[in-house]
Amino acid sequence: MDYTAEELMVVAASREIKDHEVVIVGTRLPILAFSLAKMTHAPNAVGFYDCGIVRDSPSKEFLYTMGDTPNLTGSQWCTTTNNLMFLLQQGLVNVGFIGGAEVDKFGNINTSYIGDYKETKVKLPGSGGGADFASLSERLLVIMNHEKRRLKDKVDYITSPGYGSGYNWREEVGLPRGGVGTLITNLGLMTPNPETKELELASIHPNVSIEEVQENTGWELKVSDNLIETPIPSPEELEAIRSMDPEGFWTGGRGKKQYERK
Amino acid sequence: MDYTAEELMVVAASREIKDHEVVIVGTRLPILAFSLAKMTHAPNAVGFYDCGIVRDSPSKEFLYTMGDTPNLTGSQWCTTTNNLMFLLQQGLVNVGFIGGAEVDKFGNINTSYIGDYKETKVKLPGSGGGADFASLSERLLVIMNHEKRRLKDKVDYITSPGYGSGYNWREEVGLPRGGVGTLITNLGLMTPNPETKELELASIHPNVSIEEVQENTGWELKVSDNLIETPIPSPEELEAIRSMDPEGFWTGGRGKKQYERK
Amino acid sequence: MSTKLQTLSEAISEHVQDGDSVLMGACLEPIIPFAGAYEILRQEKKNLTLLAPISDILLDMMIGAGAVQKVVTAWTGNVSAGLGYNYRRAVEKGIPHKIEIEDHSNFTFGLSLLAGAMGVPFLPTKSLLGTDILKSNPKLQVGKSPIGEETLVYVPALNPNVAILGVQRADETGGAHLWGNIGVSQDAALASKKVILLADEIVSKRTIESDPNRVLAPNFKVTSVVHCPAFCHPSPMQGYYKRHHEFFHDYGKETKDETGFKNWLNKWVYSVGSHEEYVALIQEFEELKIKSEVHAEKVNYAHQ
Amino acid sequence: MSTKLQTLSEAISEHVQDGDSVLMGACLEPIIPFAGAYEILRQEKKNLTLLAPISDILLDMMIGAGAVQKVVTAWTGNVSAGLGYNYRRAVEKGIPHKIEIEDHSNFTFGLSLLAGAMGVPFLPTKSLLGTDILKSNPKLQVGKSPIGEETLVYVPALNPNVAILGVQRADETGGAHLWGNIGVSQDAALASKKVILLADEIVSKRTIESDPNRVLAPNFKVTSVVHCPAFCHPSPMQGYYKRHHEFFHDYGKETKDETGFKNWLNKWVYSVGSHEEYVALIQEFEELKIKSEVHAEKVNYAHQ
Repeated sequence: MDYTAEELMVVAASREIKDHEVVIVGTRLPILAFSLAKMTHAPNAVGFYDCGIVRDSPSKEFLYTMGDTPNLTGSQWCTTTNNLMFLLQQGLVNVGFIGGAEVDKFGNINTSYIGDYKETKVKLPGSGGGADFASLSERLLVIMNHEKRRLKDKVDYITSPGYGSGYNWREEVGLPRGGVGTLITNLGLMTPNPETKELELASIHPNVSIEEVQENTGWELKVSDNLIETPIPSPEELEAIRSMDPEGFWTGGRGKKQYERK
Repeated sequence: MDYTAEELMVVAASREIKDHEVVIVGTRLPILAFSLAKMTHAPNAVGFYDCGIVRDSPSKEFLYTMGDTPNLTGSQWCTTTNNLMFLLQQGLVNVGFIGGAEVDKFGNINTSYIGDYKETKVKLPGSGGGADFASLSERLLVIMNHEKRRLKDKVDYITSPGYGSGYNWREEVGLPRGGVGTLITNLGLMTPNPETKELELASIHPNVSIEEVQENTGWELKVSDNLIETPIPSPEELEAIRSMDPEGFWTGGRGKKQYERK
Repeated sequence: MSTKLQTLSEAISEHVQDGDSVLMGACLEPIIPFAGAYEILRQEKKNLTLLAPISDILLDMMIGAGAVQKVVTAWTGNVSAGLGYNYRRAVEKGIPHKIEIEDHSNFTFGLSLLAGAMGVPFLPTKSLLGTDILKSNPKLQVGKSPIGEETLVYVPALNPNVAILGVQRADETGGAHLWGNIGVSQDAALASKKVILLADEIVSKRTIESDPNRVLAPNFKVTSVVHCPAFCHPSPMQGYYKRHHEFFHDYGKETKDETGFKNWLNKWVYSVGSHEEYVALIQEFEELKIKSEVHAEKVNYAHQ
Repeated sequence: MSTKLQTLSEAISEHVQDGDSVLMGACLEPIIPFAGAYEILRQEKKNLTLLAPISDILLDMMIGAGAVQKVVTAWTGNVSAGLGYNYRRAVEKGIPHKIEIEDHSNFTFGLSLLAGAMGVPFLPTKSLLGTDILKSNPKLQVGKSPIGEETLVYVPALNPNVAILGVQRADETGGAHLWGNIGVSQDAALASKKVILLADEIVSKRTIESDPNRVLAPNFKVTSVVHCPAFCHPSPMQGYYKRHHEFFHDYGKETKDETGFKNWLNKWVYSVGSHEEYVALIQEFEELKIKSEVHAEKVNYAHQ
């Protein structure tokens, strides 16, 4: 079965979620990838949406935002934003799952300011819940397009903390746990070096070369000793994605892109 | 119309509540006096009960505890204990209203330990919400029997803060507002001296002498320059009390005392 | 999702250990999980730390039975009848043995659970400044605000080993509806390491999910679900049972001395094999049941 | 109890003043009180500080219209379509004028309201440690725990001058039911000095009191109640309206440049006399209405 790069990215991301895990899910591709995991290998995963929703079944309809009405119907708990953040802060959320505008080699994410924040070149929307997911979940999944201007040696502004300047930075600044588990892109998967915490290429998508990854990465790429090729999506996974995003709004899968995407 | 000392006490207490005030109400006589105010001169007063209830109509049935089922039916809001305490802490509650086991001349209340708390002679139940009402409401009403062993020069333990050692003590310890407005007993009403904050006899019940009050007070009684006689209950007030406590459980009004009271 | 349904006996036996901190009575006066307390006593659990803002006679009877090492409470007694005689005997005379007391007000108790639920070491408050509660409970520390000049009390977080919470209805996965007096129930459910739900009715997951705003806590926070009708007796539960006032007043009269309490305990706990037997002993049980229906206004959760 | 019913125009005119801090969009993506924002723009209020965790395009349009001096938010843009072009123009180019930004995350925003609701100067959190949000918003201070060794962020309290909050139904005294996504609505209602409720339906006090656990806030916290069906358009509201996705996407396309935004503003705000006229302009309005009914399971509040 044919698949788009976005579809492979979503499938690869979904496979990072284990069954029974509690996942706090950002808008856009994370919603889709989490729902895919639920529909395939992680039926008992629990989804937190920080407008106040906890679901253990994926929404039956396509979601443009986590607050869309179908996301609430059949939810397990609908409560305050603070209550979900409290459980996150307690350490009860296994996975934070967000998109990013810019990420650097230590997994720090910028969704706030390009340029100095006092002299801003491009104003991005800000944290939303992303900085909280990155600060407080056991591990963070980040999903974004692999472009040199997005994967930078050092981000201009840390909105959502990765490993800061590497090594034990998180512990030193007082963060209780966490850090990027996997950065999922349209070219491959990157995971932190256990010691330095620099992101390394750990899985490369089919028909992508290491050179191509390096060309699209804003720092000197390190490749894991155990580099693998990303397994392709199964027909079941593709069908599940397309049932949720029938017009290819997020994944360019089947239909045309109806609206301009960021 | 005949009335009991308890009935006069409840009537006098109810008159301390102004219309439109928000009152956080303790168990026993405070419930009754608050409901009486609602039924007579303060129809728009709002009652907080710290199990989580806000009412603007009195319960239609006699209450043994604030958590009795009739107290919830027809309530305006039923929420968490913390939410009500938050509004109290903000300074949005005009009146705290409690009973007491012991009170001293500066209005400090002990409902915890008689004797040293490390070598306790009598263990009383503790604060409940009383210490919070006394700390955080704009003014505190206290209702209790006038006995020498209860009105002490100095309480053994401050559970619910009055004016500490007098003068600006509340400000000095960091309390944001408040203090005893009126102590209502079966002999009269006591209010704090504006400067020293010592409780003084401000109103004396009919057929009670100042000597009798002094005999039953554990410190050298001061009498206000503006001492008045407590107006007697009106027939409407007595009817209202008796409609709420038809067996005289709290007020000894009409029926017999069914159960032993503290 | 696998079932969490257990019998009362299984739930207490498996999830409450000697020495645990156990929260019971999160709604203050109503919906107190007495059935859980009786079962703990029947199973002779020891050295418990009991936590509750106010739990009416539940704390008193467990102290008298010798199961308690420490209480963390705002109020211990008999709400409509007065003092708790077992509490007094334990504190004043060491009968059956001395207990420790960690004094709180209702608010600082609620804040300590909220801090536990939030995952922070403390929460600040302006309550209790100047009181002796700060002396008898030195865990409540006073200090200047780190961002200003105010004096504050720092209330440390509580994360009980187990909370035994009552609800009107639950499903077998741990979803539950609680209504009426909430008290500190939700804070307790979120803060506690294990949660045992006593539910008057077991309903379908679909029923619970029909009203997700009324749900107490996410399923994964719930360890065990026990179908236990009238678990709250003698305390009331909105829509289900009125308060059994006489039971409380009789308890007060019958437990004034130690022998009286032992007789009471034998009659209502030790000589009773199960919660079902206990309910059968309550002569007034039918009168206590709430029989009328006053329904909440309809709420439409439709999405299309 | 006297009525608090006002028209939208009266409520905004009387309770929102130039220079006020105004919270709108407490449920994050759904139930955003757009009708209130449009009316504020029609009344040409100025120098507002807008507060919201995420308020979708509401913040962007008010910034573009020049009504905003400062935003206190976690996210400003167009949730399903991307960036907010007015926000970018204001920050990057000072068009129509520079604005101040007080950066938050959703959690620190929620905590600041909770601190305001609690009446304490701050709340502690472990979130945002190491981030540059702590640099661009120096009100978020870092320090050691006063009772231990942990490093914490101290989030100062927010008490907005006005919160404009949407609900499905309210009574004229200020009692209201909100369901579905709650977000930070209750924290906002308790923290704000004035609360304007926009209600899709006005119902009797008895209806609201039939389900007191679902009530948003005590009546005395509510300043004004406005009957304003479809106040949330184009955002969704459970049981009432679906999200009008195309409206958000069209907004994104039409506001890329300043002229486009001015046209948009004229079409949807300035040339529209009232909220009723606005609703009449929405061609898809009938399709957006939620027509099916999926009711919450019955709840019995009876006391006897």
